[in-house]
Amino acid sequence: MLETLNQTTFLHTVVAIGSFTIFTIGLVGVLSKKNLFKIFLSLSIVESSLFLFFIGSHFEVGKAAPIVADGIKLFDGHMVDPVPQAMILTTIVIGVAVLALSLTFVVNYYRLSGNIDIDKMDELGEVQ
Amino acid sequence: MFIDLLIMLVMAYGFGFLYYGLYRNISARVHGRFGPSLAQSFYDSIKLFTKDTSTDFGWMFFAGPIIMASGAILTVLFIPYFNHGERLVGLSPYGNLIVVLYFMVLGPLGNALGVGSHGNPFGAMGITRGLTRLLGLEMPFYIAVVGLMIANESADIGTIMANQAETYNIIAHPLLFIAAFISFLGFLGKSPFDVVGAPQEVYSGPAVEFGGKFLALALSQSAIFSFAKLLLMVDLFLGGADSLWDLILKTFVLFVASVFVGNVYGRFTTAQSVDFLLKVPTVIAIVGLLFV
Amino acid sequence: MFNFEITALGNMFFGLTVLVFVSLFFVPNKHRSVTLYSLLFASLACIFYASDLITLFIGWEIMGWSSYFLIAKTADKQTLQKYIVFNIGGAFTLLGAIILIYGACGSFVYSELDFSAVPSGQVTAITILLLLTLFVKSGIMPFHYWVVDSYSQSNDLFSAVLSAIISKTGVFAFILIFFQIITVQYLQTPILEVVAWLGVLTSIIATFKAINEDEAKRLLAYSSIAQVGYIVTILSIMGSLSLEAALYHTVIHTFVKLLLFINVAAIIYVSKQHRFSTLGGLLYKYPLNFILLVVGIISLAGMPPLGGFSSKFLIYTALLEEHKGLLLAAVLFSSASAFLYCYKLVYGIYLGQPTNPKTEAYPRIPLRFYVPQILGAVILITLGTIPGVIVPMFNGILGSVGFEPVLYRGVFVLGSDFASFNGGVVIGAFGLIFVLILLFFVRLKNRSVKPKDRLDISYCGEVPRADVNLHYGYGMGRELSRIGLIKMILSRSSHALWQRVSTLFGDLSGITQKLYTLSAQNMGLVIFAFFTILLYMGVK
Amino acid sequence: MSLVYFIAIPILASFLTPFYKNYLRFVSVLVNILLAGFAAFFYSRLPLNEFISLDSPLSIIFILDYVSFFFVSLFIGVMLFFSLYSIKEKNNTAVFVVTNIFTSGALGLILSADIFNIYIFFEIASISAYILTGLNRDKVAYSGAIKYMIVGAVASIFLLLGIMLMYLNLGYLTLSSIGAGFHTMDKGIQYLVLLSLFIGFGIKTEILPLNFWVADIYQATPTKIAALFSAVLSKAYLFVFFHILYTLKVDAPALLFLTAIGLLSFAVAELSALRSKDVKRIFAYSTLGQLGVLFLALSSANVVVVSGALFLILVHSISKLMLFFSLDLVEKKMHSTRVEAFAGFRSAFLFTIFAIGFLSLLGIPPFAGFIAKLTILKGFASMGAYGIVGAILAISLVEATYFFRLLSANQRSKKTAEIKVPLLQKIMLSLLALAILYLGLFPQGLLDFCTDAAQTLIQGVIHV
Repeated sequence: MLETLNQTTFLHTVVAIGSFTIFTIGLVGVLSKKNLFKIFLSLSIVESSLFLFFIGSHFEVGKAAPIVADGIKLFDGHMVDPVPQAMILTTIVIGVAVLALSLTFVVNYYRLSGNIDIDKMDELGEVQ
Repeated sequence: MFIDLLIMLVMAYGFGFLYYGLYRNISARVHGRFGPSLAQSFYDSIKLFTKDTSTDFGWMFFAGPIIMASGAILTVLFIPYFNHGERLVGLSPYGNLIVVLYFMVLGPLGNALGVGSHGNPFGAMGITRGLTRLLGLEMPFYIAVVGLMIANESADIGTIMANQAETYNIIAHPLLFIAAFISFLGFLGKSPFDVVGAPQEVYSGPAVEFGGKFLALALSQSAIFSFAKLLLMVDLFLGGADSLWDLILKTFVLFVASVFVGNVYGRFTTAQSVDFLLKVPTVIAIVGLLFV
Repeated sequence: MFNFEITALGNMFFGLTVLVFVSLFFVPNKHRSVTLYSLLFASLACIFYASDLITLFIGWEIMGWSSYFLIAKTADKQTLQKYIVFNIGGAFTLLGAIILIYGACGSFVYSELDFSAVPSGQVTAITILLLLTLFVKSGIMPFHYWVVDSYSQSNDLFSAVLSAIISKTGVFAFILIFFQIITVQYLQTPILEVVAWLGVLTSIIATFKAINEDEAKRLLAYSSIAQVGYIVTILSIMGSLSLEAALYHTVIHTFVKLLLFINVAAIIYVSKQHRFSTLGGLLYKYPLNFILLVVGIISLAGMPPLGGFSSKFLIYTALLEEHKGLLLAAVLFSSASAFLYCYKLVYGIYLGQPTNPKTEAYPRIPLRFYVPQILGAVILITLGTIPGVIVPMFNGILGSVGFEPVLYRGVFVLGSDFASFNGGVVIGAFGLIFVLILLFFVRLKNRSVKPKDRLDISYCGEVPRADVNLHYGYGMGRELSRIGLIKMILSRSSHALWQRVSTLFGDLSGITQKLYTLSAQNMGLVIFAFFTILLYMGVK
Repeated sequence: MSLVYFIAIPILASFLTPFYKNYLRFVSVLVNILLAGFAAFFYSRLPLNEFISLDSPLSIIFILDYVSFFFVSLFIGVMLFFSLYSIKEKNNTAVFVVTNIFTSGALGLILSADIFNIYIFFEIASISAYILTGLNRDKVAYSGAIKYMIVGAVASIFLLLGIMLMYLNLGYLTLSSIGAGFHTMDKGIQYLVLLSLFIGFGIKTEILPLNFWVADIYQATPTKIAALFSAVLSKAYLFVFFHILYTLKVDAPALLFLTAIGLLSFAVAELSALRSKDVKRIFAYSTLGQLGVLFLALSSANVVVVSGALFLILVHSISKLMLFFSLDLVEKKMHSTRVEAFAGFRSAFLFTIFAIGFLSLLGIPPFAGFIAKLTILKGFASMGAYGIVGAILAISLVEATYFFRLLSANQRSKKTAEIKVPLLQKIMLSLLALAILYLGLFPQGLLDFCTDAAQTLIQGVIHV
């Protein structure tokens, strides 16, 4: 039983299913919520699901984290692939930046219009 | 040459008024009364030329009848009188059927200019009616003529005439003749297409302001012009004339036919006559054209 | 990119252009824009002397938009919209045809185009596209929708250019393309047949519309459509004589329309009136203008003894030679009806009684208006007297496009084996008879009396009241609408058709616009839905 | 000399703003002149690959071949023009801060030859675009920015998905290696990757049906910035998308699908503009339409068509700069971009500029747009794709309708305000107009370069 749980393929499956679930939750949030905050948070959740999937897919049982510490000069077969980790780190940073910016906009928009409902944003569109 | 032209002109003038006199007589007989003597129309014409006064509305009014008369005379001069003839062919070697057809409308246009220049709206109204009717008249006549030209591969009147040595076109192309004859009635100003000049319709029509010498010129040109039209019909459909007697006989037959038809029918309004002309004779002519 | 070649055909059209532009240079006009006129002139040169299709197209487009800006100074928005949609559309079909030709022959240069290996379907497609272009430019129905409004609303100077020159570019392109490039053996006869009938139907319909018009410039515009209709019909016969006839009529029509438009422009300039119902009775005020107009309309109606007859005569002869009886009958019908609008033009402006009390106060017509008119009149009279004089030029063009010249029997005679006439004799005989009758008449003249005033007319035995309208200009041609066939023509209009097309596009636009105002959330929905659909399609 | 300078210099100039806060506008001009100098320096050394840090497949690669050089110099040109044009705007430091980052993002997108860097620059360019949209700091601007951010986030999610799938299956990030190994992947995965890339880039390249947000964003954005979006941003994404596609050597049906989408996009955009009553939105629709044409031309895999498309990219950028900048002047005077406002201004100069811009966009000679359109159509004709030729011409007619409607509206309406164009602006706009005329009359040199560039693009990135 534990053997099965400890297999890489099984873990990958779990990660895939889990991240897909999170993805769906986020997606439903994006498409159904009316509150701008919630929409951006949902987008963040969708993104996170992708991060999870990517990192999870590269995890292999029995390999160490790819951290260059004392005495280790080189990435080799004992470590998991370092590239995804680096990529996700960068992506997370970008994601945070985007989220911060978007929330700033939302706050400013709310201050000016008193509105935070996406359906009531009618500033744009064809003039009649 | 010039003598020829002069003879043609005099003949046209003489026959034109003669036939006009006959027309008045025959119509009178049909109506059950006696007409004037044959010489009466000549007297009228000459008398009007010597009339004391006539109103003059300016130089265009003056020029109008002259253009009209020039058109009529030009038409006569471009139609050959005799078949194969050296004599009395006039200027026809220098022109052709298309030129003649266009000369026939030159007169009415000159008239229109003259009539328009006097300020009488009835005149202009009559002219508009005349031009509208002309539009209807021309259609069947032109199609018939086009048929003849195509059949003879030539637009030369002499050639068309010469080609009828065997069969007259009236027999070879009867439909074309019928169509042409109906519009010919109108060209002569006979019923049922005589609304333009009829005093009851518009107060005297195009000639409303004409009097004295203007009217005289208008009358003379109309006599010359009707003879020219008779001549053209004879040339095109009856094989032309071989001799003077032949010429008189053929024109007379055609003339009598037109008078009798004209006397039987009532009068169309302008719109009706154009409508009729565009429907019945035009269709006949087109059918005839398809047979060519 | 620009390649030019001097050709006989180009010379003729460019010559006409130069004459028209130079004579129009004298006419006073407040909407004169040197830049735009120069551009237009350059573009016309570009069209007439091009030696490849791209140069032709460039000229064509520059002509289109420079005319647009010239019209834009006076025309209203709807007219401009019509103008641009039709002309740009026409130019795009031209471009489409050029691209098709390039795809088929691999070149743009006239002399390198060879259609012998091209499938006939493709040639037909090219032909139809090109015809659409020409139809738009020449105003063949139902693509004439833009013509009348543009002609009548552009300034008086430019109307003359539009009618005299720009409508002829369609004729030029027709000759160039169908006589020289795609030669007749590759063309489909049924298409030519349709073109011929379209041309003549156009002229018939336009003629009746012209008769029904109350505005002088609109009447001339319709007349222009009708005249170009003849040219297109005669060109579609594709014979030597028909080409000569078309060229002849092109020359005549150019000068007739130059004369008439400037004549009307002069009247509009002095009177500020442009409707027949508010004009009239100007004959004795502007006699020279009147005589010039008469010269113009006699030529327009194609009556002997002026130049108009020469070209009409050739048209008829060409049709007769090809035994196109029905076509000729239709041409004759339209030609005969043209008398009515010709008369309306002269009556409405010059004859009858003045409708406007201010007529007496109208200023003199500036002499500069007479330059183009006299040019036109001189040419028309010359071509009536010595109709053969320009035939050598046409023969040169025929030779250059590979046709046998058929005309030329001296300067006085015009015609082929089928029929010919002597212009000198015709005009001489007419003149002589006219003078003789005149002399005879003048002897009688001393017995004429002048009317007392303008109301001294024969009016059912009474004297008309001063306020009665004695000018018949408003009602002229009304009888026609009582005639069944003509009523049908007059009551129909392509306006509804084009209006429907325009509404359709407007509605479509309204629908698609809704898409572009989706909220961000719905946008997200669209994206995910699109993704899912494509995914589903891919999996399948 | 390193290609990194193209990216580093503008971004550094922004980060160092505190040192020269009041003179940033001059610094921006200098930066762009410097970049232009670099471009000139590299011109004789084309094509060029540069590896940074590690070996392939883990290295960061910048690549400057003919086609990326074309885009780099175009973007530098546009940004230089922009900075010179706005050199008198003292109080607008924020614009310069963000536009420098924007430059660096766009140049990075063009130069990067590995997909993760592409993702990063994709985000940098997007973020600067979000900020630029919100720059007006009013309700409308924020509303637009929020909309933009939601849609943009969706786009980056899809792009990330595509990149991750590729890395998961191949273990490479560099474009050349991916191109070599792409077809060894499972068919289903290939499709999924392409689909995610298409959605991710499709949103950014403003392609039907992923472009319904665009008109609103242009409306919210300051008019001059909208010009940058139209001239730079969308073009950068477009280039990268096709760079990747041609490198991956996708099969013909996929390209055909893109062609169809492009055509549809063109049609729907032009149709929508027909009834629009806001000039800025009309320009936005027109941009969408032109992007549709570009999309359909670039997906043809034919050298002539693609070279025409590259020519069109240049012409379109110039025309849209002209139009948006002139519209900005109109907007300042009339306080609105509605058609009525557009109809009411009086200025012969601006009218001429608008007319030239419209005519060029419509592809009417003698302006440069004609050459571009002609080349594209010629290419399609030589491919035998006459249907596309017909469709492009027919839809262009719709385009002509609304452009000329604007012109006649201005010609025939009552004028309410006279616009005096400042000298600097006058010179700059005339320069653009002259450029359009020049390229229309003497296109050969540029066309030759475009042909080289088109060949490079179709070849894709090959490991040298």
